[in-house]
Amino acid sequence: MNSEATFFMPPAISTYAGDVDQAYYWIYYLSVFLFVAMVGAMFYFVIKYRRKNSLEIPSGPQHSTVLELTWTILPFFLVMAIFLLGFKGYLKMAIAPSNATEIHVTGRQWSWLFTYGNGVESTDQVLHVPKDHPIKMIMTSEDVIHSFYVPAFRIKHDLIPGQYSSLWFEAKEVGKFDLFCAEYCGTSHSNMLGKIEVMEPKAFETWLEHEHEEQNKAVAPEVLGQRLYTKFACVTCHTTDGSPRVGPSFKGAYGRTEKFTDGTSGVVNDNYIRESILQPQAKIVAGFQPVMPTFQGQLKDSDITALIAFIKSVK
Amino acid sequence: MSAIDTEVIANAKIEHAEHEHNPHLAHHFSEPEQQISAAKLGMWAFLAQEVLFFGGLFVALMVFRTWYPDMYRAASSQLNVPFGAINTMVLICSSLTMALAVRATQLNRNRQAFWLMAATVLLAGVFLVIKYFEYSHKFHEGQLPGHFYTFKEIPFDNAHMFFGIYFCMTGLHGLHVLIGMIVIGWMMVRAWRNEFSSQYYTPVECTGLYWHLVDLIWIFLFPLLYLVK
Amino acid sequence: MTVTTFDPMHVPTEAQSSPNFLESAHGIKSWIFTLDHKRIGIMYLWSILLSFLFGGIAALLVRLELLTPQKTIMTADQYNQMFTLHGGIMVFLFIIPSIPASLGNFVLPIMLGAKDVAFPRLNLLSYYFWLTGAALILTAICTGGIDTGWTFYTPYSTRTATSVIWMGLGVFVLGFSSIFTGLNFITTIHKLRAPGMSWFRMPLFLWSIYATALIQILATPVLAITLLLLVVERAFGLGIFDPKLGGDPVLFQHFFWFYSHPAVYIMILPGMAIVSELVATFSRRPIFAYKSVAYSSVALAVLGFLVWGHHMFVAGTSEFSTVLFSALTFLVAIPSGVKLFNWLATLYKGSISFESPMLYALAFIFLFTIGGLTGIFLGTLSIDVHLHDTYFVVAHFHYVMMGGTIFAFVGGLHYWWPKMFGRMYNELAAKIAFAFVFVGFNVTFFTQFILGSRGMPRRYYNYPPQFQTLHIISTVGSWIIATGFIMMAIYFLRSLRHGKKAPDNPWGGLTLEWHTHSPPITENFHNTPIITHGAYDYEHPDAKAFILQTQGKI
Amino acid sequence: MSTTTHADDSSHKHTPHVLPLRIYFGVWVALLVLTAITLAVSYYDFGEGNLIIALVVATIKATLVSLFFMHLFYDHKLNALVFGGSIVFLFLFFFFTLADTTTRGQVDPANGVFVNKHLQQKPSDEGHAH
Repeated sequence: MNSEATFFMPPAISTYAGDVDQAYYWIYYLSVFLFVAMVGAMFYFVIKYRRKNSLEIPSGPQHSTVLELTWTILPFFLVMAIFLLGFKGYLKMAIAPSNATEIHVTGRQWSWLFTYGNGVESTDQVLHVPKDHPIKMIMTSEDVIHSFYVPAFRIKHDLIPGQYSSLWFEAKEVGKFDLFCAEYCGTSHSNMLGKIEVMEPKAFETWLEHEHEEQNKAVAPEVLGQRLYTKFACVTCHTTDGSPRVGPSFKGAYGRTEKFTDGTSGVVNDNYIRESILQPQAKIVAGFQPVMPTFQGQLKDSDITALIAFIKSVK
Repeated sequence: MSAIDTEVIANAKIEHAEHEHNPHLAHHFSEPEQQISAAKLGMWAFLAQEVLFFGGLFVALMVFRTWYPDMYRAASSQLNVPFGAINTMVLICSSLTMALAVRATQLNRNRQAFWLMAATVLLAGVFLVIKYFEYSHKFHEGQLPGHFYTFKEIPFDNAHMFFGIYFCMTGLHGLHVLIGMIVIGWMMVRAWRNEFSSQYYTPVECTGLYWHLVDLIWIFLFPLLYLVK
Repeated sequence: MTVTTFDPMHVPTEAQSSPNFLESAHGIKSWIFTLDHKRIGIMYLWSILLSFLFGGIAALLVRLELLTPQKTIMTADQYNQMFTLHGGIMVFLFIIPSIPASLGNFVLPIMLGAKDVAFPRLNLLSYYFWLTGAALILTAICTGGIDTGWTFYTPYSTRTATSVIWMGLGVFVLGFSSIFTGLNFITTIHKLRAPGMSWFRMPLFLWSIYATALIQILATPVLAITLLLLVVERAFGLGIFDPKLGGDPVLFQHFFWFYSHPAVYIMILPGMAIVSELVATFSRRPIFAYKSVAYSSVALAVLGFLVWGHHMFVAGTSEFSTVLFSALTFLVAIPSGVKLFNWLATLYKGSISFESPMLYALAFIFLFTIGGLTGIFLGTLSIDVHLHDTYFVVAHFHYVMMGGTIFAFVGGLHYWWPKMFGRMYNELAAKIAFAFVFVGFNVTFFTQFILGSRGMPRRYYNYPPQFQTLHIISTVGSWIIATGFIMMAIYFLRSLRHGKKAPDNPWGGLTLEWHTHSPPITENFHNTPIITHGAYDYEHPDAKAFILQTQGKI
Repeated sequence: MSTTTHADDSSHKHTPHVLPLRIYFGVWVALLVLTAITLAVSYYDFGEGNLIIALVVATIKATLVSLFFMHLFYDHKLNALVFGGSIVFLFLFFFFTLADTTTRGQVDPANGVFVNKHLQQKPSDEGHAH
C-alpha cells in the first residue's frame, strides 16, 4: 500500500494506517457525493422556484410516505455499514499481536519517558522502534492526562494517571516521525513533542545494546545531569542559551542573585536548586508563573546532585 | 368552523368574567384549573431535575461499589445503622404529616394544616439532630473525605472515598431538608393567615411534593449507604 | 367578537391606542423588575450579544496568536486562558441560552397565542441566575483566569493554580438558569396553548424548543452535580476523580459528557427550530412532512443522551462501551438527515424569496450538511482514533455550532428584529454582511479540516512549521468574519433609531407572532387568538389576503 | 388544558381530590413495615442478593410514596410521565457508565488496570487494630 502523504492525510507508516485512510477516503467521497447532491438540489430549487410575483402562493406536495420512509431507512443501512467499517478497523487496533514487544511510556508535564524491556530508558524524547515488528506501548501518566499521538501511524490513546492503557503498532518504513501530546495538559502542552525513530531491526538491536552499556557506565555528575536534563525534558521550559521560556534559562544561573515574586531575593545555590526541584512553588523568580510540577519521588538524591552539577556547568 | 372552536369562544368569554373574581388567578391564565395544573407540572419537572441532580451521586456510588466491594463493606459497617433506621422512620412520619397537611388545606382547615406542618418541621429537626450526632461522631473519629481522613481501623487505603461519597450525599440531602424546613415554615405562616382554601392550596401541595422527594431520596440512600453487605 | 384566524389581531379600533410593550412603561425599574417575557427576552438578547462580543474577541486573539508557529502576541499561559475563555463564554454564556432564552423567550408565548410564559417570575429569576453566573465567571477571570479548557478535565482542573472554583460555581449557576428556562417552556407549551392550538398545529419552532427544554431539564442537573463535585474535589480533596486517591479521571468525563453531549442538542435543536420557520415563511410552503420534522426533534433529544461516549473513544473507556457508543452515535445521523431532506423538499415548488433571514437559513443547510457529514468521520471508530483531539474536531463542531446554531440565531435575529423593535434594518447592508460572514466562516474553518486530518492537535500554542500556511489562511478568515459581524452591529444599532417603521408582517409569515403588532402590545394580543388550521397553511383561502393586509405593501 | 371546556360556571371552580385518611395511614404503616423488612434482611448475608432486595424494597417504598402521598395515582398522567421519564434517563446514565467501568480490561488486560493496585484490596499495615 502507498505510504506517501495524500492531500488530507500524512504518510501512512503503520500496518493499519492504510485501512484507516481507505475508510477515510471512502467516507470522504461519499460525503462529497451527498453534499453535492443536497446542496446542488438546494441551489436548483431556490433558483427554479424563486419568487416571481409577490402575490403568488405556491402549491406542492406536503408529504410523501414513500420518500420519507426511503430517507429514513436507507441512511440507517448506510451508517450501519460505515459503523462496521470503523469497527473492523478498530478491532485491528485494539488487539495487539501476541508477539509484540512491550515498551513502557510514562507521560508527565511535559515530557515522555520510554522504558525498554532491558531497563534502558530514553534520554532524548525519541522512541526508537524496529521496523516490521509489532510494538505494544504500556502507558501511564504521573500527573495529568496526556495522549500519545503519532499522526503517521494513525494511532492515539490517552495516558491516564493511576491507570495503565495500551496501544500497539507495527511500522513499515524507516524514518523519523512526529509524536504529539494530544490531550491538553497545561502550559507547555504544545511543547510536549517527541519523535519516533523507526530503525532497521539490526540497527535497533545495536542501538539498544549500546544504550544499555552507556546507561550502566559510571559518568561524571554533570554528564549524568545533562542526561537527566533531556530525559525529563527540562529543556521544555529552561534553555541553556540564556533565552527565557516558561522558566528562567540555566545559562549563568548558578550563583546569580534573583528577585522572587514574594519580594525577597536570594542566591541560586545548591539549596535553592534542590528546593526548586522538590517544591517548585516555594520561591518563584520574578517575572515567571508558578507552573512547574514537582519532581519529588521521581528523582533520587544523587540525580539532584547531578542536575546541580550540570546547572553549575552551564555558563 | 369546527365544534371545538365554538366551545373555545364560549370559554374565552367566561375567562373575562372570571378575571375580576379570583385574586389568585394570574393574568396569563384563563382558568384556575389551568393555573393549578401548570404549577404542578412545573413542580414535577423540577423534581425530575432533582432526580438527575442526585442521580450523578448515585452513579458515582455504584461505580465505586462495583470496583471496591470489600472496602465498601468495611467502611459501611462504620455507619450507625440504628441512627439511620430511626431517621428513615422519622422522615416517613414527616412525609405522612406533610401529606395530611395538604389534605387539611384541601378541606379548608388552615389551623389543622398549620399544626401538621409544624409537626413536619419538628420531625425534620429531629432528623437533622440525629444527623448532627452521626456527623460529630465521624468528625471525632476522622472518618472524613479525602485529605481529612485520619481513621485507621478500616484496612483499606481508599476508605476515605466511601466517606467522601457519604458526606456528599447526606450533606446535599441535609441541605434539601434544611431548605424544605424553611419553605414549610413559610407555608405555616401563610396557613396561619388563613390564605389557603379548597380553591387555592397549590403552594402547599407543591411544597409537599418537594418534601416527599426529599423522603424518596433518603429511602434509597439508607440501604445503599448503611446496609451494604 | 368572534376572532377568525386570519383577522389581524389589532382590528378593534379602540385598541389601536394601547401602547406596545416597549412603550408601555419607562425607566430602569420597568425593565429590571419586568415579568413580561418579551422584555426578559430582550434583556437576555443584549446580555448574550455582549457575551458573544467577548467570546468573539477571545477567538480573534486565539487566531491571531496562531498566525506564527511560535509566540505571536501572548505567552503560552495567556493563550491557554484565552481559548478556555473563548470556549467557556461561547458555550455557557452565549450559545446555550442564545436561541431559547432570548428569541425563544420573545416569540414562544406569542406563537402559542399565550399572554406570557407559565411562570413569569421564574423567567426573571432565570435571567438573574444568568447574570450571577456571568458575574462569577468574571470573578474567575479577575482572580487568576482559568486555563482548563471549557471541558474542565480532571486531574488537570484539580491541580491548576487558576480559579477553577469560581468558574465552576459560575457554570453551576448558569446551569440552573438553563434548567428554569426549560422548565418554564415545557409547562408553557403543555398548558398555555391558545384554543385550537393542537400539538400538530404548533409551529415547528415550538417542537424543537420543547425537545430542547426536555434536555435542559434532564441533562443540566448532571452538569451541576459534576461541577459541584469538582469544586468539592478541589476544596477538600474528595478523590472521586483523583487517581492519586483511588478515584477515576475517566469517570469525570462520563459525568461531564452525560451533560455536554446532550448540550450539543440544546445548542443545535433551537437552530433547527429557526430554520424550519425561515424555510416555511420564505418559500410560502408548509414544511414538508411536518410530523416527521416534529418527531425528529424529539428523537434527536432522546438519542442525544445515548451517545456521549463518542467523546471518549481514546480516553481509556472499555472496548465494549466504545463500540456500543459508536453504533449508537450513527443513529443520530438519521433524524438529522430527515430534517435536511424535509427542508429541501419544502423548497421544491415553493415561492422562494431571498431576504437576509432566508440567506442564513440556506447557509445553515449548506454548513450543517458539512458539519453533519464530517460527524460521520468522527463516529467511525478507526478514523476517530486518528482525528480525535485534532483540528478536525475543532472544525467539525464549529460547522455545527457556529455554522449551525449561530447562523440560525443570526437568521432568527434578522427575522424577528422588526417584530421586537418595530424597525427594519438596511437589507442591502445585511446581504453584504452575510456574504462576509459566510465566506469568512468557510475560509476559517474548512482549512481546519485539512489541518486536523494532517495531524495538527488542538489546543496547541506552538505548532510545527509545516502547518503554518493553513493557519494563516484560517486566521485571515477570522478577520473576514469579524468584518461581517461589525457591519451587522452597525446596521442593527442604526435601525433602532433610524430604521424604517416595520409593518406587522414584513416577511409574509403565518405563525401567530405575525398576527400581532410590531412590536406587540404587553399582552401580545388584544383577544385570545383561536386557531383553526396548521401553522403554515399558505393554501388557506384567507392566507393571501392576510399577508397583503399585514405586510404593509398596499 | 385550555381546549377543554365546561358547560356551566359552577364546574369552573376547582374541586380538590381529597383522599380518605385510611389511605394515608395505610401507606404510612406499609412504609414502616417495609423499612423494618430492609433492616431485618440486612442482618443476613445473601451475597449480591442483599443489594437487590434492598433496592426492590426501596423501589416499592418509593412507588407507594409517589403514588399516594404525592397523588400521582390520581393526578394528571403527564406528571407521572415526567417523573417516570426522569428515572428512565437516570437509568440510562447508570447503564452506559457501568457498561464502561465494569468492562475495562476485558479485551486487553493492560487497559484500564489500576496502577495503584494496593488501593483496591491491600490492607494497610500501620494502625491495624487486630
